[in-house]
Amino acid sequence: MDLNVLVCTLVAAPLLGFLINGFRFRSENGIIAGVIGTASVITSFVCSVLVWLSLAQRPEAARFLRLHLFKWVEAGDFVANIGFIIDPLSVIMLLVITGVGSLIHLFSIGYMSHDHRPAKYFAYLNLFIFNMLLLVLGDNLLLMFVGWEGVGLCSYLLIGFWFTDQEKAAAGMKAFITNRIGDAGFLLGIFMLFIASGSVDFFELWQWAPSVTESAWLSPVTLACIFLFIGAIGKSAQIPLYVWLPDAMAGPTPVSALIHAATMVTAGVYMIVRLNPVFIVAPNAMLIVAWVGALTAFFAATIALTQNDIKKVLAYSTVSQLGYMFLGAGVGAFGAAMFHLVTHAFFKALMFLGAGSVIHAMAGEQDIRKMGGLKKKMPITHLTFFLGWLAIIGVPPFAGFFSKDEILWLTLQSPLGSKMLWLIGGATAGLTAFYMTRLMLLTFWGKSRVPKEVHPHESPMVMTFPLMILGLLSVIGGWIGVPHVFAELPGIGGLFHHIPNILEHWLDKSLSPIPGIAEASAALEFSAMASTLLVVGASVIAAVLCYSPKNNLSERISLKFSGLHRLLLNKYWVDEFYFSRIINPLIECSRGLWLYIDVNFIDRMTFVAGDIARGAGSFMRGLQNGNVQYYAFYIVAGVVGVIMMCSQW
Amino acid sequence: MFSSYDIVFYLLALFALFSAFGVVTSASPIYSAFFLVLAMMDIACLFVMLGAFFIAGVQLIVYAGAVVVLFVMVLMLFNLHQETEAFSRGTISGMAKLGVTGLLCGILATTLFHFASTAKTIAAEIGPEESTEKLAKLLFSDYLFGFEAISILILVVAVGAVALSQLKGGTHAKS
Amino acid sequence: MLLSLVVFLPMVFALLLAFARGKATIRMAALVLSIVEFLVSLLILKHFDIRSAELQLVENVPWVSRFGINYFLGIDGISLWLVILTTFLLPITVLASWKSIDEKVGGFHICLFALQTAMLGTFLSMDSILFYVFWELSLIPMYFIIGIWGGPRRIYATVKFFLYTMLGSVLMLIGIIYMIHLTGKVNGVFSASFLDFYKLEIPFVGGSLLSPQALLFFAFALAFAIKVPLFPFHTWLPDAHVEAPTPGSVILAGVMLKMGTYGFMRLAIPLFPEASVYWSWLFCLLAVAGIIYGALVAMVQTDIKKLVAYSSVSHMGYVILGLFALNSYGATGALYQMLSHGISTGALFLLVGMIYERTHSREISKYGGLAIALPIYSIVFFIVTLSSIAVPITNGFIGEFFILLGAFAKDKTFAIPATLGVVLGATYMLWMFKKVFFGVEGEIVRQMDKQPHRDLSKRELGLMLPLLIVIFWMGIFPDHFLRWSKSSLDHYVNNFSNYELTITPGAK
Amino acid sequence: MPNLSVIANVGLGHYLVLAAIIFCIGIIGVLLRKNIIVMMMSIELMLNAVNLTFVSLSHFMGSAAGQIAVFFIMTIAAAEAAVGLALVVLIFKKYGEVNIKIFERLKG
Amino acid sequence: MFKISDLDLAISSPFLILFLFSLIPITQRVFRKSGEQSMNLSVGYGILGFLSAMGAVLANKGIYSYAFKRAGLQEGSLIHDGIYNVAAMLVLILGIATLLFLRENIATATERFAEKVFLVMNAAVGMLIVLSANDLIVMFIGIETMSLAIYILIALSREEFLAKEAAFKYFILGSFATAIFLLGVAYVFGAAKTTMLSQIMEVSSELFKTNGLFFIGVILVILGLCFKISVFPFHAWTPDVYQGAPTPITTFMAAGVKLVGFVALLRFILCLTGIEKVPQLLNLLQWLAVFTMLAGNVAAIVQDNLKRMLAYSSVAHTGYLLIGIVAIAMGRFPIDSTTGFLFYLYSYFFMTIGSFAIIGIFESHEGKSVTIEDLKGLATRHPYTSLIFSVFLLSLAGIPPLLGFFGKFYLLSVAVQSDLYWLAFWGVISSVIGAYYYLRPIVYMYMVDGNSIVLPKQYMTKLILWLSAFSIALLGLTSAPLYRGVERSIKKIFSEQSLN
Repeated sequence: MDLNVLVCTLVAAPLLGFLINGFRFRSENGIIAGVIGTASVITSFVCSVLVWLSLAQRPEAARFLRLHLFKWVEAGDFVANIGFIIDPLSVIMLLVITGVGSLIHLFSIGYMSHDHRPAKYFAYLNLFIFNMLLLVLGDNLLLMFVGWEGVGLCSYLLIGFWFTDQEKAAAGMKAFITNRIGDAGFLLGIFMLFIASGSVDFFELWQWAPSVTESAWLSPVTLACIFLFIGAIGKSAQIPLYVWLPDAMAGPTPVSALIHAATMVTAGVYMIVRLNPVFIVAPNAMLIVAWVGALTAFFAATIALTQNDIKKVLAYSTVSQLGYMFLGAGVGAFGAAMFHLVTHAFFKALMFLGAGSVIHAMAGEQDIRKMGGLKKKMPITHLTFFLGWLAIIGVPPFAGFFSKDEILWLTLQSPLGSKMLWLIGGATAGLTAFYMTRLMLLTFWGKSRVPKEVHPHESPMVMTFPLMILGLLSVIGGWIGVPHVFAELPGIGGLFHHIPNILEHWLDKSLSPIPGIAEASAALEFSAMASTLLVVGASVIAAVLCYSPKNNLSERISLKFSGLHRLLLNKYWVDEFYFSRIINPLIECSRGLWLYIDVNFIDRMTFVAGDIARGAGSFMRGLQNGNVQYYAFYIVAGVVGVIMMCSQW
Repeated sequence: MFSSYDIVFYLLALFALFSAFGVVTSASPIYSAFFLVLAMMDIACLFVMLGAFFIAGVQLIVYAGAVVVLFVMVLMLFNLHQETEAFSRGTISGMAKLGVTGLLCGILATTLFHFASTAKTIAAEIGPEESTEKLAKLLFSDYLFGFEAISILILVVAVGAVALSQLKGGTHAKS
Repeated sequence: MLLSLVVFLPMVFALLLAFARGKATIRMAALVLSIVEFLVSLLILKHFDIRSAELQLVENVPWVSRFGINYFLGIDGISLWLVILTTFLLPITVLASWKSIDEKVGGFHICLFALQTAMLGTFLSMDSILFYVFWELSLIPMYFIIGIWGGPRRIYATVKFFLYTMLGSVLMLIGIIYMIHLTGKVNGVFSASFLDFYKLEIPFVGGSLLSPQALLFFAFALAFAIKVPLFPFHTWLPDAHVEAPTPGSVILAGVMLKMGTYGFMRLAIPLFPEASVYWSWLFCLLAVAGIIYGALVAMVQTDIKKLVAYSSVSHMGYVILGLFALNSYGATGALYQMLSHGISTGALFLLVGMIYERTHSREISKYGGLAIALPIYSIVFFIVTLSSIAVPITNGFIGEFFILLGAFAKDKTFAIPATLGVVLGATYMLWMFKKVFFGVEGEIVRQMDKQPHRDLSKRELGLMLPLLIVIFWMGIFPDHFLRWSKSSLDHYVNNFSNYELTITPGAK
Repeated sequence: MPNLSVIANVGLGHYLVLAAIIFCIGIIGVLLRKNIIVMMMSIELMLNAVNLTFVSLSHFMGSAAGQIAVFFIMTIAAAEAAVGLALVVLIFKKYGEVNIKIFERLKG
Repeated sequence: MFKISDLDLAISSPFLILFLFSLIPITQRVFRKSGEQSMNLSVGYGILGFLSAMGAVLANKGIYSYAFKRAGLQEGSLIHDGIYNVAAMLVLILGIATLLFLRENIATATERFAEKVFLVMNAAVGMLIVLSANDLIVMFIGIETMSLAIYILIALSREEFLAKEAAFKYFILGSFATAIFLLGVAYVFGAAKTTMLSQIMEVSSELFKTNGLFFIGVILVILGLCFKISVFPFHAWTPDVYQGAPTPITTFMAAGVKLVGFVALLRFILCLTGIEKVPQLLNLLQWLAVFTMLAGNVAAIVQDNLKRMLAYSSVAHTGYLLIGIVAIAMGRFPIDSTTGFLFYLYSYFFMTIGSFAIIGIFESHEGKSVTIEDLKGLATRHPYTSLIFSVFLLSLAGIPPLLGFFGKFYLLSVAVQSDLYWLAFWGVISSVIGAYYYLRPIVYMYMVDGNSIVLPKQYMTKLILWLSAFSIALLGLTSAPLYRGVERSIKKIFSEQSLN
């Protein structure tokens, strides 16, 4: 099939699904809605696969295609088209989005079976997929921004899906506003980049970027990259704008899986990778990206240590993992970042769906303190979740191991990275292992603390099937990026000679090489790998010790470090800080502005002007006292005044 | 020094001021009217001194003879006596009125003196007949239109005054 | 003749309506006539030469030849869409009045149609005095619309509206007269035509407020700034909007405010280029202040309509910012924002009016859960909200984007806070949306439940539908609109320091 | 010692000043007297002052036109007095007094 | 001696005709008891008189000359020129309108009607005399004829108290101001040795340089005229008299006296050659203009009585008109300035007739003082009357496209042309203040609910109102030929002047 038709179908299918479901939004038939929604995304997925295949058949240099639809907007020398870019990078994203998306749609059929507005739900989901595709496929920054805002919008709608609950509605709004802050940065980035380069088209930007030489602080490119990164911070929930993501868990769990774990939140990473030729010439911006990523990874992981809401733990974990991706992107390991993006999409979607399955089974309960021992009640969910656990903590050869390791290794090795960053990354890996193990322990293993009135049960097939697929992907997903160094492995090394680093190869032409990266010894790489593994192993053991039912070590620790514990439990009081120091003052200030400037100043001035005129009128009235002698007196006084005034004759 | 003309002028002037002052200050309107007659006669004398004999005569006839008599008649009609409140109240406003008027007087006086001292005056002595004849000629040639127009005015006043005096009034009068 | 037809057809219709009797007859007749007017105005598109930056469809007849005042109409890419917007909104306002205006229906429609003539005349006149006549004339029908069919404080609001606007425009009148005399001095022949005004070179001394150009510039700018309204001259707007009946608010927000920005674009900036450049910082500053201020103040409003009114202040601030960016992005964005603000804020006022007709309250706190009670209404409202907060693929985005780009290209210090205004814009709209539509059903909404047909009626859907279509059309295919204006805008921006307009040769 | 020659040699200036003073006295009468008839008398006084001015100027400038003016003014003054007195009679018939204080209804 | 040329006769024929016609009703009055038929008949004769006078004016319209020439001079007591032609026609039209108003107004359509007709016609004669006066003495006679007739007309109202008070106040202050005017005339005479305007013109610029008496005389004459046109602070009589007088007479006064007063002032200013080199006088006029505009407008804001409000508005308009006088006095663009000034004067004339006369139809009984409260809900019951009233008010406020706007435009144009930006600024600012109170009646008519008064059926008055509303609405749009007409009417004056 013609590639253009394929791409158009790919994009149009979810839109069509959205329209169909949207117009029958009153429908309460979850099956029909679900089938329409899922079918449209599966269509997309099939097309994506076809696109991928057709791209793969092309020679490497010819894998950068552009599908021009129409001129969108033009002003002066600014031109933006509606056009799609089909290249290895976008195809990876297409596959992830439509693939994971299909599974989550499928899962949703089961999950939303009891909801009374399923059509609306699937319409939103389809709309999201459509916008995500726009984001990924857009051949210029402006079109990317369309998708960028669009996914934010869908996220808003889906978080607030159960809008009768003010809190959930508020969470949606928080997500949208926080994203908007990022979007404002993104816009500024577009402006800056446009003014520096004269174009917003990716192809032209790539051509232009290498010609940039200056890289001083506040040089246009650096500024542009920083602004764009602010956009990414908002969308991908990095410090300081991560606060919306945990709240976003208010939405239905499949939404969390799709939007807030697998796809939308990774848009920031995608954007940076998409613009890698530009970022690479702005090392200062890269430095910021890396540090923000690393700090977020660590910071979020510490919060995740103490959370009791199953989805909150996963949410902070997502923030943390996103931090990894930015760390990778920041040190120039764009490929590794993409790699982690993909594997993370698999295992985090899996874990969210698993959590969804658990919540579904627990009749909406999300507190892990009220779970435990679910292993027996929900075997499939447990198994798949277990695979996800292995993947996220980075146990070889599960997916997370390869991607995380590549990021950490490149952090160490890249001239853009540093040991400090590596240390933070390593520590985060340990923390991740700890809180994930804790999650496993409290949820699935150990004694059951389930309240009596709740009867957990395994989810239906429509839900477990996606889990299984994702479980499989969590296992094998990492094998597309097996590092070359494995070939050096003593003993089994020969085995890896024939396993190429598929991903690296695929993205080869899309990514700029890290400038000045040195060849490193295999031994160093292995020792780095080993130390990470060591930390992970230690953390798992520590977690098991802490949360084993026999000793209440965890409680003792939390008592001993009660201050720290409270700090973590309350998420460093960041939300409270934002509310009390920024939002409330802003509202108070607005009220003040309105009262004091509008009502009491500008309007008052108007009134004062009126009063002056009126007062003058009253004065005139007073002069006009009815006494004709006074009138005559005014005449005389007027005559005298006038003559005096003219008295310099 | 002082010629007889000067002395006569001063006497008349003083008398004129006195009479004018009397008009304004007499509590009784009748006295005011009396002073007014005096002032007018005095001014008629001044007219004579200025060689305007005909005007002086008219002054006596029209003003003293007709206008003031009209005033007196009206006053007698009303049968008014001494008024308790002859002057408007308000010390401050009264002072202001006096002050402003005085100021006007001063300004006028200085200007006039200044003018008179610089102006070239032709004090041509003309006899009574000549002056009247000249006046008559002017009136019926150069100022003919004005003269005719005055007649309209007088008719207007006549008709108007009659209408006013016969006015019965509106609804209030009927009730 | 076409332009005259477009301008005066509504006036003729108003006279016709004066003879109609019976509410239903008048309403139906008005609807038909307004659609006729819209269709006639579409004929302009047919005769418009898209590639030309010149003045087209010109009609030029001497009027007061002593001062070179002509009956001079003409259209170019700048005014084209404003004219279409004006005629487009007319049937919608007529339709919107069917329920909200129940007294003195005939008078209302006469005012509405007369207002139409005045506004179209303002956009199409190319002669300063003709412009001024239409400009001032537009006050009177609006004055009556607010004053007669408005809310409880209508008199205060309408008088405030009238006096504010008049205060601004009288100084402009002096400016216009000065310009006319200047043409007389320079050319030996008086002329009140904009085209001759553009050719004048008025002395400008940088920094001096007393140089003729600066004085004139401010005389014109004040008139337009009040109309826009630019912070801090905006306080008449919330009052006028809150008190005006729904159709009045729609016209006020949809078209009348654009008269101010159009004035900047057509007169203040190209006539006084040096002053505009020199003082652009001031206007950018006020515009940004207005953007932020309007948004912040909107955030604390308790009345939906007032909130929307303040949002207008904020949005119109963008337009001014775009205009005073003085580059093609800014100008394009400003023009586009004028159109899209006309559509989306008009639609918002319509929606607020619809809910007000059902509940007779505009207190945000009394609402809640409307999304359950009135789902279709909520969807429509949401789409319009999106348009208002400039989400891409709705009409609001393009304008705002180009304005900000233009501002950024000119001066980052103004662009950055203005961009933050985008965030605030989303905040107050979504906050309102959340309070009104989400959560549990408010007391007032529960009471409404008892009424039948509470969701949008066919009429209401019918009048919203064109707006929704345009919202997306303008968002997805902005080029359909902008390409008509491109030549004019390019010409305007590229030559603005010695801007001149020519008339299409061969045109009568 | 002031220059007596100014005081002596009575000329135009003296007449004019005298007229001006009488005029101002008339003004004061109008401004201060409450009796309507006296106010009218004061106006007559002012007109007389004007007449005096005219005649003296006419005399010293050698132009008879001034006297014509005086002639007209006198006529009109008489007419005015007639109208005024007719009004006063009317008022007296209504109010029984001719005091200016009754006329303060129209004001403000 | 008694030589009256044909020219003299022709030029004075309107006066004569009016005067003679005015005698008919009054003579008839002597022979017949007063009654309804007699009233209509009187009005009929009056209108006939006015029409004939109009015919006479039209017949003479080509004449540009002096009449009643002085011995050995080309100039005479009267001047017949374009200003006179137009203004006289307006006065005559006003006369007809006033007669019709008189006939229908409750306060005036009563006893002594024939006398009223007589007085109105002779007041018009007085006005015509002022309009054509070329001599300060003649001007004075005209003013007095006009004023005395009006004093009596006011007093002849059926209303007992306020009308008498108004008549008296007007009388006292009018006489007082006349005395001041005459003093000024005397001084001017003393300095210039003549009272004839065309002769003063020849010596004026010389006298300004040397003669203090002339200067004071000029000031006093100007101020004396300022009283008639109610310039601040000489305006105090205006509201009281306008309010107290029966409405038809108020209309007559507000339109006629103001027109005539301004033409007199214009003639006087035009004869003062060299005034442009006397900054004190120019400043004086400017300050008077500013104060008058502001005083009139701010005082009108606080009025509830409609007539009083319009009276103050009339004061304010005097201020605007003074802008034109200042420009004329500056003499930089004499033709343009005079045309602009006269255009505003004439257009204001129409607006005044309409706006005052319409108050007449709100009066349900003769003592009724129409307040703004009476207008509540008027638009519902009397939509057309409300519409007409709104037209008048908006035109007074200077809202386009009504005549008032174009008047204001030409006037501001005059100011800008002569670089009087300061005046133009205050003019427009005070017109915004003015807009506030002009809008108030509209607010009450249209926007405040209430039971309005039921209007009496005054067909003739309404006819005139309709005519004047239509002319205000349409003449604005066709102001160009009007402007040209006014310009043509005065062009000769200035070309003649340049010959001298």
